[in-house]
Amino acid sequence: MKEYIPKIREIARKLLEEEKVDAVLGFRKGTIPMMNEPFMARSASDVDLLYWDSNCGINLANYLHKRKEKIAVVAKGCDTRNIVNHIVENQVKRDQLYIIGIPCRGMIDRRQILAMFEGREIEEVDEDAENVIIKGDGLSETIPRVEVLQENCSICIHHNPVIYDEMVDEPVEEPDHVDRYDDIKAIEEMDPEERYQYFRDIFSPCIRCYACRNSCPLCYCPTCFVDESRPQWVGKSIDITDVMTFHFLRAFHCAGRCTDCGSCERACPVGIPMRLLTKKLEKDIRELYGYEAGMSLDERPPLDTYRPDDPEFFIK
Amino acid sequence: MKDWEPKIVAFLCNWCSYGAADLAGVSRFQYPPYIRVIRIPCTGRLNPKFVLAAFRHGADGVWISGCHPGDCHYLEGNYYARRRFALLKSLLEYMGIEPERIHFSWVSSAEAGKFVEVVSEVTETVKKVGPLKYFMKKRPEVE
Amino acid sequence: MSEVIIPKDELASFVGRLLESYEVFAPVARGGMYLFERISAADEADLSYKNTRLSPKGAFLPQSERMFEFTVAPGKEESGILKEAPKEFRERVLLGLRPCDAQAFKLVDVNFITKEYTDPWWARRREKAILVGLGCNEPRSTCFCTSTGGGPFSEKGLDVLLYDLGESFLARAVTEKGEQIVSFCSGKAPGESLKSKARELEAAARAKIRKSLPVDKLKEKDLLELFNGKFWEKIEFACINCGTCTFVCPTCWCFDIQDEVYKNDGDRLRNWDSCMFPIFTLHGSGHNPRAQKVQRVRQRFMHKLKYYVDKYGNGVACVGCGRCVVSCPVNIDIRRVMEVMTAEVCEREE
Amino acid sequence: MESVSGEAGNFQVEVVNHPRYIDPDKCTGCGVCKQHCPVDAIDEFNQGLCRRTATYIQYAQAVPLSYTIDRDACIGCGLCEKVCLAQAPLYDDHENRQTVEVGAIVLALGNEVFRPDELAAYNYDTHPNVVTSLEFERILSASGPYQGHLLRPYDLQEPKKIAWIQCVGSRDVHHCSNSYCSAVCCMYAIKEAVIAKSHSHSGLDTAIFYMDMRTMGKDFERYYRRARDEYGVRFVRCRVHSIEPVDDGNLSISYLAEDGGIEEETFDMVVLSVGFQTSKKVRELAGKLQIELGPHDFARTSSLAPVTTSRPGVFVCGAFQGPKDIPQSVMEASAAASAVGTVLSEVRGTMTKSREVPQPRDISGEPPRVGVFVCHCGINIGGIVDVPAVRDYARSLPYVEYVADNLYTCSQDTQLLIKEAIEKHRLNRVVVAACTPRTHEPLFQETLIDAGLNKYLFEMANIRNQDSWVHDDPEEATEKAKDLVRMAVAKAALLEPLRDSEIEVKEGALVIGGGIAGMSAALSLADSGYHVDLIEKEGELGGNARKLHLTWKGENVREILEKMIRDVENNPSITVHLNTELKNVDGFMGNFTSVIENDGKEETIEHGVAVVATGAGELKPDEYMYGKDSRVLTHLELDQKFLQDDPELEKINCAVFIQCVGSRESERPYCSRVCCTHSVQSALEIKKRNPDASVFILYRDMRTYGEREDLYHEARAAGVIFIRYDVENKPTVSVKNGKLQVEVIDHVLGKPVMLEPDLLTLATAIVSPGDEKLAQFFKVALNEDGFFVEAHAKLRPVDFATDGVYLCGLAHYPKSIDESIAQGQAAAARAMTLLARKKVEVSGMVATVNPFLCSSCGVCVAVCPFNAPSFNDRGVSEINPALCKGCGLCVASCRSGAISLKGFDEPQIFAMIESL
Amino acid sequence: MENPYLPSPVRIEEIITETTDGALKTFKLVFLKPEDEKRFRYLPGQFAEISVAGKGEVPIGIATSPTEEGFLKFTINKVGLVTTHLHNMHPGEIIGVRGPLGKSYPWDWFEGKNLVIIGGGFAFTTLRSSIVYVLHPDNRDRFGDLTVIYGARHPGLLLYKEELAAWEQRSDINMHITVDATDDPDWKYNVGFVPTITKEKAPSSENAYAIVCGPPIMIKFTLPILTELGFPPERVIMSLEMRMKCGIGMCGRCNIGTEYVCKDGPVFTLAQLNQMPNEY
Repeated sequence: MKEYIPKIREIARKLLEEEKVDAVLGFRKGTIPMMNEPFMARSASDVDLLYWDSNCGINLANYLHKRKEKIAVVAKGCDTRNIVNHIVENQVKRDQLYIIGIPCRGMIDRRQILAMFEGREIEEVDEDAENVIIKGDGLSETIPRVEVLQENCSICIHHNPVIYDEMVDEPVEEPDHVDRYDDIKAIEEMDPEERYQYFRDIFSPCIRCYACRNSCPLCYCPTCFVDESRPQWVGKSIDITDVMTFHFLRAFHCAGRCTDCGSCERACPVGIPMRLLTKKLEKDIRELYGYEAGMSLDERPPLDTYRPDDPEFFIK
Repeated sequence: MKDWEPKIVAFLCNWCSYGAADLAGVSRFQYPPYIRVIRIPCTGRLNPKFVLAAFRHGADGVWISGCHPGDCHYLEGNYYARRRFALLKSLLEYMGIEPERIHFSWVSSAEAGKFVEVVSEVTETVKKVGPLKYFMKKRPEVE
Repeated sequence: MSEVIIPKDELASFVGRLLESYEVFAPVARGGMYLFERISAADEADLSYKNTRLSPKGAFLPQSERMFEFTVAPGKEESGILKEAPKEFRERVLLGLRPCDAQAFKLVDVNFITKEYTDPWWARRREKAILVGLGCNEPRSTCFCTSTGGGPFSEKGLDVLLYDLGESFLARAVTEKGEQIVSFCSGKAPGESLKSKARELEAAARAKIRKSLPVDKLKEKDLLELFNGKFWEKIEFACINCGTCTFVCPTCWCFDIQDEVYKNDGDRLRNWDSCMFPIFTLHGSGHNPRAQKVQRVRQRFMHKLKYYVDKYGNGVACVGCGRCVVSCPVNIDIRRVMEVMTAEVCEREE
Repeated sequence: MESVSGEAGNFQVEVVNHPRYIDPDKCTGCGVCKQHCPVDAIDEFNQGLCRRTATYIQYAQAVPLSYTIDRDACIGCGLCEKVCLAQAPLYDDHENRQTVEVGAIVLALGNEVFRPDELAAYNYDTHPNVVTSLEFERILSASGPYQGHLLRPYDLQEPKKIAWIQCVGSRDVHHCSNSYCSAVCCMYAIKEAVIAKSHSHSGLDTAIFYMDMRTMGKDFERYYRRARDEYGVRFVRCRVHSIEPVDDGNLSISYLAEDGGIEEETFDMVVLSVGFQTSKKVRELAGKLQIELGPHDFARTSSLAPVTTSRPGVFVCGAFQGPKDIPQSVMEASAAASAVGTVLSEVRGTMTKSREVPQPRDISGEPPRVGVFVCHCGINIGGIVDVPAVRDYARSLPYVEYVADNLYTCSQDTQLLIKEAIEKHRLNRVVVAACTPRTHEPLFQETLIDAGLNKYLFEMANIRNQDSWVHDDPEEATEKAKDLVRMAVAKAALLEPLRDSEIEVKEGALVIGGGIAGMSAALSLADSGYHVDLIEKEGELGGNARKLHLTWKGENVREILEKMIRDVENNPSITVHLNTELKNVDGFMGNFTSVIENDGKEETIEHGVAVVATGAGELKPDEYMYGKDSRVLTHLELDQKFLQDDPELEKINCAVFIQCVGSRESERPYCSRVCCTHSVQSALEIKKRNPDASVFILYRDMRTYGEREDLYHEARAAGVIFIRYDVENKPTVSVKNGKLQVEVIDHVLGKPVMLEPDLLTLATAIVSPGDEKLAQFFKVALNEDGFFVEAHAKLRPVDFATDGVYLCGLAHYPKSIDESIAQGQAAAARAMTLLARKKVEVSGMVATVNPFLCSSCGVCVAVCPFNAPSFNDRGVSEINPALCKGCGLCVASCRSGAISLKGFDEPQIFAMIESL
Repeated sequence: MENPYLPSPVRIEEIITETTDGALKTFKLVFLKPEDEKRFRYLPGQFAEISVAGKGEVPIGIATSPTEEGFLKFTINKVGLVTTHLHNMHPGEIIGVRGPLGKSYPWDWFEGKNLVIIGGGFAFTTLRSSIVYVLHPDNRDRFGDLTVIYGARHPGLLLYKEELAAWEQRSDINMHITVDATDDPDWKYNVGFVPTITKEKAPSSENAYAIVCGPPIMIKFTLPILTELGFPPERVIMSLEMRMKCGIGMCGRCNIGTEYVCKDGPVFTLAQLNQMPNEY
């Protein structure tokens, strides 16, 4: 997706020079392979630092809440859905934003590539439309990008921005038939004991660093429930009940709002697949209420509303 | 030593299900004595945290009951609650809480009979599934 | 000090013998990453690793630790009185530790063992620990230990240093404690060719670390001038205020103290904490001296790279392991920060 | 009521209190007397379907919950007196006569249901499985004879097939003299069928046998459709001939189908949908009161004054005024209150008393000092629960400073003890372990107030209704009681004193809409002494009524209207703003500031309440050649001709009316309620002008509900021809050779009929403009059809969920003039309940936002049904305590933990959970 | 190895509600073990961690003077979880005390010097300790003049009212009590903000040290007045408040620049503070 860079810079330069915006939010090239750094270009001289490739998995909506200035934001499909969510939830105003839409072909799963080449030092990762090229000490491998996409990107059905002011390119084709919930269904098939053990194993490496929470654009509360002191009802240790309680409620708070952007998993330093929880809720909400997060500026998230004939099969 | 007896927390809305519990009393209906009622104004008041906290403090089962849809004293509270509950129950079960431990019902203040039926059913299912195994807070396994 | 050769096929029996006398901590493969954990079987230790995702600091400062226990049962005489949580402090071997991490323990010692107070848990575990390092034949591209006073084969803080010679390890005792461990090896002393191979490895490894940072300059910088530098706003922008950098860092030691009660009994626990979290400095009154993200980001870097330097005259509180560089979800790179901080002219805040 | 003398403003009413034989002040409602009573009597409340004792309460939710003795059944054994520890029985209780002095009287005498005993063909008398609808209500009721299980009386088996027979004792001059329609039976029959289906375990088959399906109430038509299409209730249009027993308690219904054939079907049970009638007793009472009754013995009223009887100062509401459903009764009740308010406005507030209460003690800084009072409730609790053990256990709990057990904690002397204990032990929290807070919390809170404690420092543990009464194992019940007390104490320790806040209510009212309903509301308010700003967007008052000819009672609408307009214009308390629109509304209940605009000029009005009476309009259809042929008119257009006394009308030889034009169709699935009556009346008017004219009404169901049925009767007698059509097979209109042709399939003949009218009148729907802007202003809702949504369809038909805003007229739903006037008066009455208070006390148990924790996500604003939260100018949420009802929905929805609900706050509920 | 995290058990001997709003209470604590009491040697300006099992710890300045033996007093504001719980406790209950912690006021510097003590609100606790310490017959001669300026928002919020009145009567201390405002007609002391009263009373900086403790707003306006009066920053002593946990310089949260407020402070001179990042 590097081919978008000139267009991004062109738009950004124009917007900044014409003072249509105060800043352009995007990425700059990272200091290590497969990492880029969220970056705010504030003047035309910053514009050439703006960068784009398949390593821009951090959701930039996370940098928008409660901002006062007028900002242009480089946004892929999921980012724009979170921007929609932000607008609906009063975190930012639509007229404050100039959305530079990215037709996204998916982000590279850095963790997967690192694991594939464990023990060998990767020094550079390049990409073209079809492939990812990994280079390093005596290393040069070409892998089709579809094989190393982040899991959320490989099942993504909204690659293109849902709102934008300007697109950097033509929309990409979006798959119309993807089963997003294979893994969820497999877990649903387990019995309760298996499920508990499964999640216990998944969450036990958690170090409570809250990178999942903090990388999530939905988590903008001034004080998170885990930090509440009266009552302080979730312990702060690595006790498994506390850890699972944290992840349970974090996911619940994202219910109907999560766009499956994958920031949480990307940010997690210990590789916890916490999307298994948010995606479960996404599946339930789709099935029960036919709702998809971040698609419309006119709709509140599903827990903020109801229909008189909502399903109640579980209620006696 | 007495046999294990389940501990079940019942969050009842003040206007309907709590009233049904009172009416069951007035009617002298008998039911198993293992529920501990926490009165809340409306099922809409039920924060999912309460359910997690109940398990955390060792409840073997949780039962939440309110007014029938359309009969909410606060007009719409139970409609919102219903969505919250659907997801809450689903996610709890997904993470390993047995479905037998978490129950929801609509019981109006006139339905003393239904109240007793539901208490009995809840008690039976919780009894069957046995003491809570996970999600209760114990001393952490740390150095 | 003595040196012996441990053929790789004898490593397991060596570890097995250690396990008979010590608690052994070693790198362990866990779901796509390595962690430094206590092992119970020799084959769990995997010395083919590059480095662990988290630092081994948990061996001395567990993420969660029970400090005291108590009862709050009404009417009991001991109710409300804290008692030391019973603990066993066995001798422990940290096997295959990277030299940078060993150096980190020394840097942290100055915090926990001071002339006024000694942290009993840190101190006891440190006292009972034998650190068996493993030199880095292939430093990672994110390593910069040579800039922070260490090196891929630095012996700082180690009791034993291992060289991976391919077919075998060369173990060199660095301290008296180290001799104990070396004595567990049945192997013979290395010949000159292996010794020179070890020297070659060391030189090659040093050469691979391309990044050289002017860390020494930090000493001379004016503290308040750095503090007031305008560059912090650029550095902090991407930061999401998670605690990843602090939790993976071998020299971050901050902790929180929390009481927990389970019916009538309770524990006072301490858990890792992070200066990245707003609540870290939040007063009961609601006032927060580091309420802004920029203040917290600055605090972390200033503490490591300036306050520590000035307070202890001991160099920076960073060993160049590169963990935060690898793990930061938004690519805030301490190397870049060091460069900015040591640049000739600091832009000052207006 | 024995007799009435005097006159409006000064009545003397002699009333007789019948003896109860149990002192309601002493009775705790525990029911021990009932358990010991050996007498077996018929339970009239349950329609005789089951038995009760002689000491009894009518039903368990009765208020007050105090027992009485049926002395006709009582054998005088004295057991109840012996077992009652509260010493409540009073065998020598006697009738008590007194004269009360009142300024006005409201008659809400109600109706009796028709007794089908005499309908021999229905075998009600002789067969237990033929029941009345009221009996069936009891069968379905959870507190009924079968605890809500669907059973038939004959063998107490669950029926698989039930039939409802409509119009039993209504629309019937053959078997009885009730020619009118009872107006409610169609709807309740559908409801009963749907509920019966949901109570059934095995796919109940239900069928309703009817003549016309009359679901003309708000949302009724939708319910009818759902019953038919979703629940599968069968509707059989026919005339029932007889109900004959067959074997096994089953019944065979033979009926005359619409096509004229006789058919038969067998059911397990038959419900007779019985109608209303004025009872003999009520007729006698009306005689004593000297008020006039109408032809069907309902109180006579006029359209202009729908709740005013013939005797000044005496008002009427409910089914005694005419058959009607709950919402209409509730509206009239409020209307009657409003009418009374007009009569008594001069003396308002002259008889109020206020109570002296001590200044509450400041407990800030005090650690919790909890007093626990455990009640024996005679033997009700003490008989099962070991009360002393619970009391001693309570003593061991944190913060408990004082414990006691009482025979009756609710008795007067115990209140003194509690007060003393509070003072002596400086208690600052009180826990009573006894019955239920739902009945007794207010009593104990009063005691706290008397003792100088804030009333919110109180908590109850329900160890009677939810423990001793429902568990028979003393040990387990005692354990549970201890747990409940522990939980209550844990919560109590965290209770904080709360202040009930007071809101000043601004004096005036804003009425939006100058039609019949709006003027009615304005006049009622003004006559009660409140200033009203009445705004009307058009250049004159009157609204739709300006275009109407007659009321269904035959009164001249123009006369009514002129009188109302005159009264409005002459009333010094009403300021009329014509050609005026509402531009903005700020504020809330009691404190609105509205901006109105007239001809470009803006004016600000401060008002305490608002009445929405914005009306609705007539659909201009695009079918049946409307607008294409001048002979095709709407009702209002025809009325215009009547009003002008158009001579053309006399020349009409053939007139056709088509009903349900634009109503009851998928686009507008509601019934417009007034059109059937309107058509019948217009048909009669045409007949009056030219008796030889042939007049046809093409209808789907004739909905001349209530006494309007008389007009239908009259029309048939006058030779108006009624032809039914199906919505699938609507009439067609065309012009051939300059002649208007209407073709319709006649259901009786099964053949098309061709009519060639000179006049085709379309009974078009009443449509609401769906004023979104107004809805936004007052934060009230519109339904799918564009009508405003009231707070509760049955119980609060003129209130909005938003306090301080009221609803009347067509903006609510289509209705006739008398109904609009009643609703206007009702809206005024509801508004006056607020205005009369000058200050509103708002409960301290409300939600509050901590602005530092608020993330501005807006979930609270989105979910609150009462619009209490809103964003302040700093962009964070703020909750208006005046609007907050304390439900806690926002609190549980707030992810940020920024909202707390006083009295049910997070720490308090957690404390209960933690102390499990 | 002595465990510096382990609190010594103490019994609550007495709880005195200090202010009319009930938010400040003084806890008089007595050690359960004599050896703990013996070990607890402190000087005015130091603080201790008050520990409540199950709730946690809070750092509180020691309000008693070492010259008062047999007990410790702490005046505690009800703000958080631990302090709220403390406020709900009763005499006789057992809690813990860990300390003394931090540096005291520099009493060796003060020898032979005049002292100007300026306090506002509930930060007066360690100042009370200092006053009692200086006024003790054993110590009085070691120091020169003692001037105290102490203010609160209104009379009901003044701490240690009886002692204040007693000090007013003494000749070896210049007391200036003030309130921001009052409607009490019997109020016989000053009315005005602490900085204003400081300016008005103008204590001499000659051979003097100033100790300033109070809310940030008071400090902000008092410091320039002290400068005007001629106090150099080296002789203005302040005590910082920071969130603390360990109290012994290990847990990291009270770090400012090179200092840990708990261990290297909380007492600093203004000169020192001027060299530290302004993060408190």
